[in-house]
Amino acid sequence: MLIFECPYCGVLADETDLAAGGEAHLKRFGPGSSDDEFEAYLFNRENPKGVHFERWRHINGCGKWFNAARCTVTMEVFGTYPAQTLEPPTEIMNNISVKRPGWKWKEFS
Amino acid sequence: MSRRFSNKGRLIQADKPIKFHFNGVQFTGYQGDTLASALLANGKLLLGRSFKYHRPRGVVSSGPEEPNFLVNLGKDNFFEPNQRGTMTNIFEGLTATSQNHFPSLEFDFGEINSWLARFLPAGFYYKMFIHPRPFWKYIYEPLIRMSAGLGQAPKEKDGSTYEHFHAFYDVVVVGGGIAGLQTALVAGRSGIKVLLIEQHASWGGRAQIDEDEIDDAPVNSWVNKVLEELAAMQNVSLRTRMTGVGVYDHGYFLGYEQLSDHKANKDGPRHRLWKIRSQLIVCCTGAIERPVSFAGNDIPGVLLASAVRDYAINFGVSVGQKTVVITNNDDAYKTAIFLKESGLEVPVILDAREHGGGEAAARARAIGIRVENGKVISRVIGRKRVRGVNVCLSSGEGETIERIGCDTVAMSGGWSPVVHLWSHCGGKLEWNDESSMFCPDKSRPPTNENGESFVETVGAASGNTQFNEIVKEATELGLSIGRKFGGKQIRSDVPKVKQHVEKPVEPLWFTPRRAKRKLRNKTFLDFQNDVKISDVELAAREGFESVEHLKRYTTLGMATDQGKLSNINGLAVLANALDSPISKVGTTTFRPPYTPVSMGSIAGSARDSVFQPVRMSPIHSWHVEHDAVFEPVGFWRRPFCFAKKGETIEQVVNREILQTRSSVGILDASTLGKLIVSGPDAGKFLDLVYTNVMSNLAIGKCRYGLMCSENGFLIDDGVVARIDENTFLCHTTTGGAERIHSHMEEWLQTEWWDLQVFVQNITEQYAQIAVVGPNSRKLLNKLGGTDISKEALGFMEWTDASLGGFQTRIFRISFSGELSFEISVHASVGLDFWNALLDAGSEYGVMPYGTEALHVMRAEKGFIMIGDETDGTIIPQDLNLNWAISKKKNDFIGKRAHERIFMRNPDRWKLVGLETLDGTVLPDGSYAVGAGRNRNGQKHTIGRVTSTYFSPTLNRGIAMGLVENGPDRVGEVIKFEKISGEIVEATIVDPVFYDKSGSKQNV
Amino acid sequence: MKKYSAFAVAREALRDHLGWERAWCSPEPQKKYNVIIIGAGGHGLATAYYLGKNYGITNVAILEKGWLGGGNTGRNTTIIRSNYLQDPSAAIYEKARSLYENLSQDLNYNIMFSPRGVMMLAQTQHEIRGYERTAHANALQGVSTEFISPQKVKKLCPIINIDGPRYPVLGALWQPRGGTARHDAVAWGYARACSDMGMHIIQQCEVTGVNTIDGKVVGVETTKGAIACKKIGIVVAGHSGVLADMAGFRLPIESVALQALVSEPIKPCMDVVVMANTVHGYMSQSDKGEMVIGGGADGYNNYSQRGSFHHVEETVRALVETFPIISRLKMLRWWGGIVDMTGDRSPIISKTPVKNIFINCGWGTGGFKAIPGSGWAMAELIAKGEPGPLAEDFRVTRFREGQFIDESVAAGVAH
Amino acid sequence: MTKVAVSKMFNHSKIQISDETNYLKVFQHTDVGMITLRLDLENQVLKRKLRHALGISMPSVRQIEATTDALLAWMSPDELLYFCMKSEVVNRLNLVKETMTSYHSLSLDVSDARVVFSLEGGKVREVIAKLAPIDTAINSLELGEIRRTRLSQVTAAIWLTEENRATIICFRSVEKYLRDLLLISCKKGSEVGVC
Ligand SMILES: Cc1cc2nc3c(=O)[nH]c(=O)nc-3n(C[C@H](O)[C@H](O)[C@H](O)COP(=O)(O)OP(=O)(O)OC[C@H]3O[C@@H](n4cnc5c(N)ncnc54)[C@H](O)[C@@H]3O)c2cc1C
Ligand SMILES: NC(=O)c1ccc[n+]([C@@H]2O[C@H](COP(=O)([O-])OP(=O)(O)OC[C@H]3O[C@@H](n4cnc5c(N)ncnc54)[C@H](O)[C@@H]3O)[C@@H](O)[C@H]2O)c1
Ligand SMILES: Cc1cc2nc3c(=O)[nH]c(=O)nc-3n(C[C@H](O)[C@H](O)[C@H](O)COP(=O)(O)O)c2cc1C
Ligand SMILES: [Zn+2]
Repeated sequence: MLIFECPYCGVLADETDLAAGGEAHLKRFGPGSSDDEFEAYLFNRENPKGVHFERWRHINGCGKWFNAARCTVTMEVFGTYPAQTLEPPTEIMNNISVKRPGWKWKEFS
Repeated sequence: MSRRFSNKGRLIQADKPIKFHFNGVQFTGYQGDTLASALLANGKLLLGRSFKYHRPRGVVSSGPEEPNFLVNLGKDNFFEPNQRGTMTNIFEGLTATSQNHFPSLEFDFGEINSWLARFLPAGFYYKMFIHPRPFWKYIYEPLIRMSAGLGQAPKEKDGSTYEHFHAFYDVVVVGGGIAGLQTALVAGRSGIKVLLIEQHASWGGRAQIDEDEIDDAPVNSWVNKVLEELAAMQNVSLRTRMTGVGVYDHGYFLGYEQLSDHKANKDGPRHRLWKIRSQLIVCCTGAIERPVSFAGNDIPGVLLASAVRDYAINFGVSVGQKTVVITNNDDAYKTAIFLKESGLEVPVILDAREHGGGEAAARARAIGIRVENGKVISRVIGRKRVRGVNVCLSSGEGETIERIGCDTVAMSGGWSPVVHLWSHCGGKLEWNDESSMFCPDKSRPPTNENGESFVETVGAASGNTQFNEIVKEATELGLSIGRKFGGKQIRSDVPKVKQHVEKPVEPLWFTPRRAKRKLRNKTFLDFQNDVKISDVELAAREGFESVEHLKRYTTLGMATDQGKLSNINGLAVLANALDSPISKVGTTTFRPPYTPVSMGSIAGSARDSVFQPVRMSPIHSWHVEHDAVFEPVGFWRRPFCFAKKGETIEQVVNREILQTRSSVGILDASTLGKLIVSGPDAGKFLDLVYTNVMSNLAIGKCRYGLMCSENGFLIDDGVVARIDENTFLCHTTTGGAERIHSHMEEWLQTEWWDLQVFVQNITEQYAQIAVVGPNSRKLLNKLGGTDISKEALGFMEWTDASLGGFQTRIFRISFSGELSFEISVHASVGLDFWNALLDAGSEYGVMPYGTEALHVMRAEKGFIMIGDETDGTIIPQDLNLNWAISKKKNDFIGKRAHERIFMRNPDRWKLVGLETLDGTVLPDGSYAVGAGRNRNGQKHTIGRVTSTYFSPTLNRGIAMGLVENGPDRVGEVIKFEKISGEIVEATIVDPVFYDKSGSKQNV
Repeated sequence: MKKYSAFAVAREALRDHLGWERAWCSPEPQKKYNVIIIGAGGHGLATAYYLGKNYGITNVAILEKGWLGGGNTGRNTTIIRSNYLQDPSAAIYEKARSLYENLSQDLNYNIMFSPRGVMMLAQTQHEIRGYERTAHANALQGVSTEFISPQKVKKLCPIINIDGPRYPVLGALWQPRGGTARHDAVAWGYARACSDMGMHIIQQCEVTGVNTIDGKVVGVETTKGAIACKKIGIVVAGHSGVLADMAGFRLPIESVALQALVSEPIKPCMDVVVMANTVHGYMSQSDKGEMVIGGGADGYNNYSQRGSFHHVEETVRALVETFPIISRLKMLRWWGGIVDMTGDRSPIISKTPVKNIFINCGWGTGGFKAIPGSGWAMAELIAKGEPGPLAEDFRVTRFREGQFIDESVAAGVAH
Repeated sequence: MTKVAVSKMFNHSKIQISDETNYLKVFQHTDVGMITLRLDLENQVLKRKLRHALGISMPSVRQIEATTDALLAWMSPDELLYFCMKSEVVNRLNLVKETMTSYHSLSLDVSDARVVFSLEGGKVREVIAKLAPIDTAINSLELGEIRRTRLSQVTAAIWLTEENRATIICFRSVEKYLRDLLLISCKKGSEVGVC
C-alpha cells in the first residue's frame, strides 16, 4: 500500500488518493513517425525489475500529475517531482546512484 | 475429569456466573471465561472433529493458534462458523455448536475415514478417481465435496455493522506482554506517538503466568503500574482485543479490533478495521509453544504445556487430575510444578534431553515429582480421552518401558517466535540452532518507502526467552525509538528481574527419535488437516522436496491456524527425510492475515445505502416520485423510462417516443458531461483532442466532435459550443465527464504543458433538460422571455437567455432528429425549471422520457451511441464519420494510430442500417454469418448488430450494425444467426431510418 | 512410470506407501538440449508435454528458477471458461477447456477438472448487451453458452442476492462446462508426464542470460551454468520483460500484482463459479470448502507478489453485497502474483526478433484456463518454427499493425 | 501556531441533520456561494490585485484564508476556491473576472456543483479519520489547512478553522451518499476514543 509525497501539495498522499499512470518521460511519436517508433512509444513500455520512473496523479487531491522514481521490487521511493519536465532532477538521480549503484533506465543512469 | 479450582483463576470474576449453551446443553461459566475454559471447567474435553479423518479432538491451546476447538457460534443474523473457542469470551445467552460431524460430536460417521486412513495418505486424490471419467463429476467429486469444509455456511444476512479507522503513529507496538509494555512505556515517555495493541482481552502476556517478580513486585502489579502510566500519556493509545493482522509496503499496518464479539449486547460496530501508517512496527508478539510429535498426540487431553498452565492459572481450571508432562525444555516444568502445588497429580515429567533440565528440574524433584531424563512417550492410550501413556527411550524405536496412567498430557516441544508480522512484507528469518527456532534475521528486515527497516521485534518474538534479556531488549529499543522519532531525552531503567538458570532446549522433532513406521502413521503434525509424519515422508519420497510443494501436497499448515502449531515440526520432519539442515529447507511464505479477519470488517461501513455512491441528478427526486424505472450508468441513476400503472416497459417506451415525435417530450440530460476549456490556446488544444477542427468554430455556434485515444479508437463524442474567443464548452457522454476531463488533464499536464489552457468540469453545476418535439418551441415560447425563433437561434447555435424568469443557456442541438432545445440552468433551480416546463407543456401533453426512448429515437436517426456502436475497438472511419476527421490537421490524438495497416484495411466492418425482411427486431448482439469456417473451424462472420430496437415511429424493427464492406452493399440481404442456430435475414440499408433530409430538426 | 489408480493406492497402502516413485526426477542439467523451455509454470510444462506428445521432441529441459508451479500457476483462482468474445480467444480457450475435460486421463493424474459451470452476472443494461453479444459469438465459435434469467441464476446459486437495491442481477452469461481445476495438480501432472518422457525439469535454476550468435540463439546462462540449445521457449509470465531484455528485444508487457484470497473452509454452499464484473469480484468454493476470491490488479509495475490493500477491500465489499452470507466468514489467507499485462490484455504466442526464440506470455489475469491449449499451440510453434492456426493471431506484431484482440469490449474482465 | 481567522459565513443557513443517536452534530449548509478561480499562483502581481479586489489574503499552499464573510482556499497550484454568501456570487464573480481579465485565467460559479457539510463536537477529527486516508491529528491537519482527499468512496475537501468544527465539501450528485455516511460514522456507540 504505497504512499507518495505530492510535489504540489506537499502532503503524503495515500495510494487511494492517487491514480497510477504508467511509465514517465514518454516521448510521443505522432504522425510522420515510423511504425517502429510508434509501436515502441505506445506499447513497449519500460518494465524493469528495479528502478523505474512512473507517473501518478493526485486524483483526489490537487489533480496534478507527478513523477516518481521507485524500485519495483522493494517499493522504495527515491523521490517525486512535477511531471512537467523532460528528465528527472539530478538530485533524485544522485540519490538513486547512492542506493542502487550502476542503475540505468532508458537514457538515464 | 477437569474441574475448577476453588480460587477460580486470575481472569475470572467469580461473582458473575454466566449461562451459555454448547450443542444444545446449558452450561455455566464466569465472566472472564473463554468458551474453552468454561467447557473444560464443566468437564467437556471432546470438543471437535478433525477435517479429514473426523478424529475426536479436544482443545490443545489457549490462544489464537487453536486448530481443534472451532465452533459454529450464534444464531440467525449473528451466526458465524469456525470461531475459535479459545478466543471467544462467553457472555449471557451465548450458543455454540461443534463442527464437522454427523450425526453428533460423540458419534460421527465420518470417523470411518480414520479407520481407512492408510488408504487416504497425503495426495491420495491425485492418484485416484481418474477412471472411469464420468465418475468424477457424478460420484467422486460430489463425495469429496460432501466432506468439504468445517463450519456451516451462514444462512442470513449479517446483522452487525463494521467500520474502518485511519490512524497514523510513530510506532505501533504489537503485543501487550512484558516486551510490548516495556517498549511502549519507554518509547511513550519520550513523547512520541505510540499505539499499543493486544489481541487478548487482558494485558501482560505470559510473564504473569511464568515469572516470579519484576522490580521486586509480582509481575501482575508491575503490569498494572505500567498500564497506569501508559494510560496517563496523551501520546499513547492502548487497545485490547485488537490484533495486528497484516504488514504492508510503506509502513501500512492493519489492526483488527473486535468490539462486541464478547458482549451479549450487539449494538455498535462489531469490528473496526484500523488502517494504520506507522514509521515503525514493533512486534512484541511472543512465541507459540510447539507440540511434540508422538503417536496419539491428537487425543483429547493432550495439550500444550503452556495451555495447561494457562487454564489453571488464568481460569482456575485443571484439565485433568493426573498430568504427564513431556518436554525438551525447562519451561514446561512450570506446568508440572504448578499442578503439583495445586494438589493435582503429576505422575512423571518426561524430559527428552539425556541430561535433563536445569534449576526447574531440581525444583520439580524437590516437591516430589518424578522426573525421567532421556525418556519420551511412544504412544498415548485412549480414544476420546487420554487414559495413559506408554513410555520409551528418547533415542530408541519406541519399545514400551512402562505404561503410566493419566488423563492429561502436557507437551512442550520448544517455542516458535511469532514472526508473521516481521515476515509479511519481506523480513527474512534465520535458523538458530541453539534455541531451535526460526528467528528474525535483523540484518534483512522489511524496508519501507525510504529503504529503511520499519519492523522490529522484541522479546520472545525475537527468539529471546530469557526474562532478563527481554526486559533489557525492550528498554533499549524503547529508548532508541524515542531518539529516532524526535522524542524527548529521557532516562528509563531496565526493570529488575530474576532469571532462573535454564538448560537449553534440545530439538525433538519426533519421539522417539527412531520411531517405527507404525508410530509415525499415528503421529499428527497438523491437527486440523490431519497431516501426519508419514504424510510428510511420503511427500519427500515422491519428490515434493520444496517446503512449498510439501505444503500444497499434504496441506500441512493450510488449515485455519495456518500452521502456527504444525509448520516448524513439519519442515523439520521434511529436513530429516531429505537429510538436509532445517535452515536449508526454510519456511513457507507468511501471508496476512495473522489470524482470520471477518469479511464484514474488510467491507467496513460500505453496505446498504452507502455500499457505493449513487449519483443523482438535480431532478432525481421528481423521477423517484413519478415511478421512474432507473438504470445505473456508472454511479449515476438515470430514468430508463417512466412507467405508469398497467403498462409494460415496451408500452411505456413506445408511448414516450410517440408523444415526443408527435408533440413534445422532455429529457433530464443533466448527467451529460460539461467541460469548460479555456485559455489562449484552447482552440489549439481542442484541435489536438478532437478529430475535427474546433479552433475555427464561431462564437455562438455548436459543433459535433469526436475524440479518439492515442491508439486510434473512438472514446467519446459530443457537441462543442464556443462561448467566447478563449472559451469552449465541451459536452461529453454521461460516463465521459470524469474520464474525458482526466484525459484532457493528462495531455495538458504531461505532454503539452506549454499550452495555456484551463479545463474545468462543471457538469454538476447545471441541470440540463432537452425539450424535444415539434411543439418544443411553442412550449418554450409559453415560458417566454427570449426570441427562440429559427432566425434568432438557428440549428447548432446557442444563446444565454431568460426563459420564464430562469437564467438559462439554450443549445439548439438534437439527438432525436426533432426540433429540440437543450437548456441548462443552475442545478439548484433545475427541479423548478423542470416543473415549469411540465406546466407550460401540459396543453401539448408534454411528458418526460427516459434513456430507452432516447436510444430508440437516436437509432431511428442513425446517430451513433458511444458504448453501443463503439466498444473500444472502433475507429471513427468504421462509423462512416470520415467527415468529422480533419484531413488538414497535422496532428490529433489518434491520427498516427489510424495510419497503421490494419486500421487502413478496406475490409473493416462498417456501419450500416439493417432491416429484417419480416419487420421483426433483430436479436441484440447477433452476428451475420458468411460462407464457410475460419482456420479454427469457427463459423465465418461478416458483421454484427450494434443497436437494435422496435421503432414505434416506423412500426417495425430497425437496427444498426457493422458489416464487412457494408456501405457498398446496401440492398443486399445478409443472414444473422440466433443462438439457437435459427437464421434471421436482414437487408442492408442506410442507417438513417427517419427524416433522412433532416427537415424536422432544422425548423 | 507407475500408473496411478485406486488399485495402486490400495496396493501401496498395504506396504505403508513405501513403493511410490518420485513424481518427477530432479537431474543435473546436461550440457545441451534440443529445446529449452524457460519457466516451469503450467504453460511451460504443457508446452514441453505437447512437444513430446505431439511432435516426439523429448530432448527438452525445463528450467525453473524456483519450484515448479510456484508462479501464477500456483496462486490463481483456477477459473476455467472459454466464453470469450473474439474468435482467436474463443478458439484457444475452448481448445484448452476441451483438453481439460480429459486431462486427468491423459496425464494419469487427477487434476480435478470440475465443470461445475461458470456464470458472469449482468448487472447493468450494458452488461446484458455485452453478454448477449458474447453468447451469439460463442454459438458460432462452437462454445456452448447461454444467457440465463435472474431466476435461473438464483436456482444455480442460491446464495446470490439477485435483487440487491443497487445492482440487481439482470441475468448472466452461463457456461455450463466451465469450472475449476486443482491448480497445483495441473503443474504436477504435466511435470510427471514430462519427466516420464525423459525430459529434464531443473528447479532452482534461474536463467540469467541468453546467448545468441548472429541473431540466432545458441544457449542460456543459468545459476547452474551455461546450457546450449537449438531452440528456446520463454514462458515466464510476470518475468517476460526481464527475459526479453536478456535476449535483446522488448515486449508490450507490464508486470503488476494481482491478488486473491480465501476464506476459512465452510460446508458446501455454492456449486458454481460466479463472476460479478460490474462490482469487480469473483468467487467459487473449493473442494476443500474455502471460498476462493479474486479481485483487481494494481495499476503500478510490481515484482513483489504483494499487492495493495484497497483492491481486496473493493472486492470483498462487492462480494459481501452480492453474497450477503459471506460477511461473517473470515478471510484466512491472502496473496498476490505477478501478472504480465499486454497492451490489449490478450496473450502473445509468437516468434521473436531473435531466431529460434519463441515467446509465450501476456496471459495476465486469466491464463490458467488456457494452459493445455497454450501449450498445444506453443509446442506447434516451436516444433514447426511457424505458428499454427491457434497461435497465428497472437503474434507480437499485432500491436504495430493495429490488429488487437480486445476482450474488455464485452463488458468483461479477463480471469 | 498561527492564529486562524474564523469566518462567520457558515453560521447562516445551516440545517442540523444529525439527531440524538449521533455523537457529533452534523449540519448541511445552504446558500453557500462558491467560485472557482484558475490562475497562475506564481503570478504575484495578479495575486496582489485579487487580494485588493476581494479584500482577502491569498492563501499559501494548502491554506485557507478567511474574513467574516468569505473564505479563500488553495486547491491546487493553479486553482483557488472562493466562498461567499450565495447572493453575492454574481457580484464577486464579475469583480474577479474584471480583475483577472488580461491574464490567462478562468473563474466560474460552482455554487450548485458542490454541497457543504459541517461537523461539530469533540471528536470531529476522529470521525473524519474513519472515512479519509489522512492523518487528522492537529499537527498534520492544522487549523486553517484544507485537505483534499476522499471520504470513503467520494472526493472531498475538509478543513478546520477552529477545533471541534470541521467543514466538508463534496460534489452535489453524491450529497445523499455523504450525508448517510457522515451520520453512520458518528453513531453513538461507535466512538473510537483515540486520535
Ligand atoms: C491472483 C491470481 C488469480 C488468477 N486467477 C485466474 C483464474 O481464475 N483463471 C485463469 O485462467 N487464470 C488466472 N490467473 C492467471 C494465471 O494464473 C496465469 O495466467 C497462468 O498461471 C500463467 O502461467 P504461466 O505458466 O505462464 O506462468 P507461471 O506459472 O507464473 O510460470 C512462470 C514460471 O517462470 C519462472 N521463471 C521466471 N523467470 C525465470 C528465469 N529467469 N529462469 C527460470 N525460470 C523463471 C517462474 O519462477 C515461474 O515458475 C490468475 C493469476 C493470479 C496471480
Ligand atoms: N522459557 C521459555 O522457554 C519461554 C518461552 C517463551 C516465552 N517465555 C516467557 O514469555 C514471556 C515473553 O514475553 P513477551 O512479551 O515477549 O511475549 P508474551 O507472549 O508474553 O506476549 C506477547 C503478547 O502479544 C500478543 N500478540 C501476539 N500476536 C499478536 C498480534 N498479532 N496482535 C496483537 N497481539 C498479539 C499476545 O497475545 C501476547 O499477549 C516472558 O515472560 C518469557 O520469559 C519463556
Ligand atoms: C485455489 C486456491 C486455494 C487455496 N486454498 C488455501 C487454503 O485452503 N489454505 C491456505 O492456507 N492457503 C490456500 N491457498 C493459498 C496458498 O496457501 C498460497 O498463499 C498461494 O498459493 C500463494 O503462494 P504464497 O503465499 O506461498 O506466495 C489457496 C490458493 C489457491 C490458488
Ligand atoms: Zn497534490
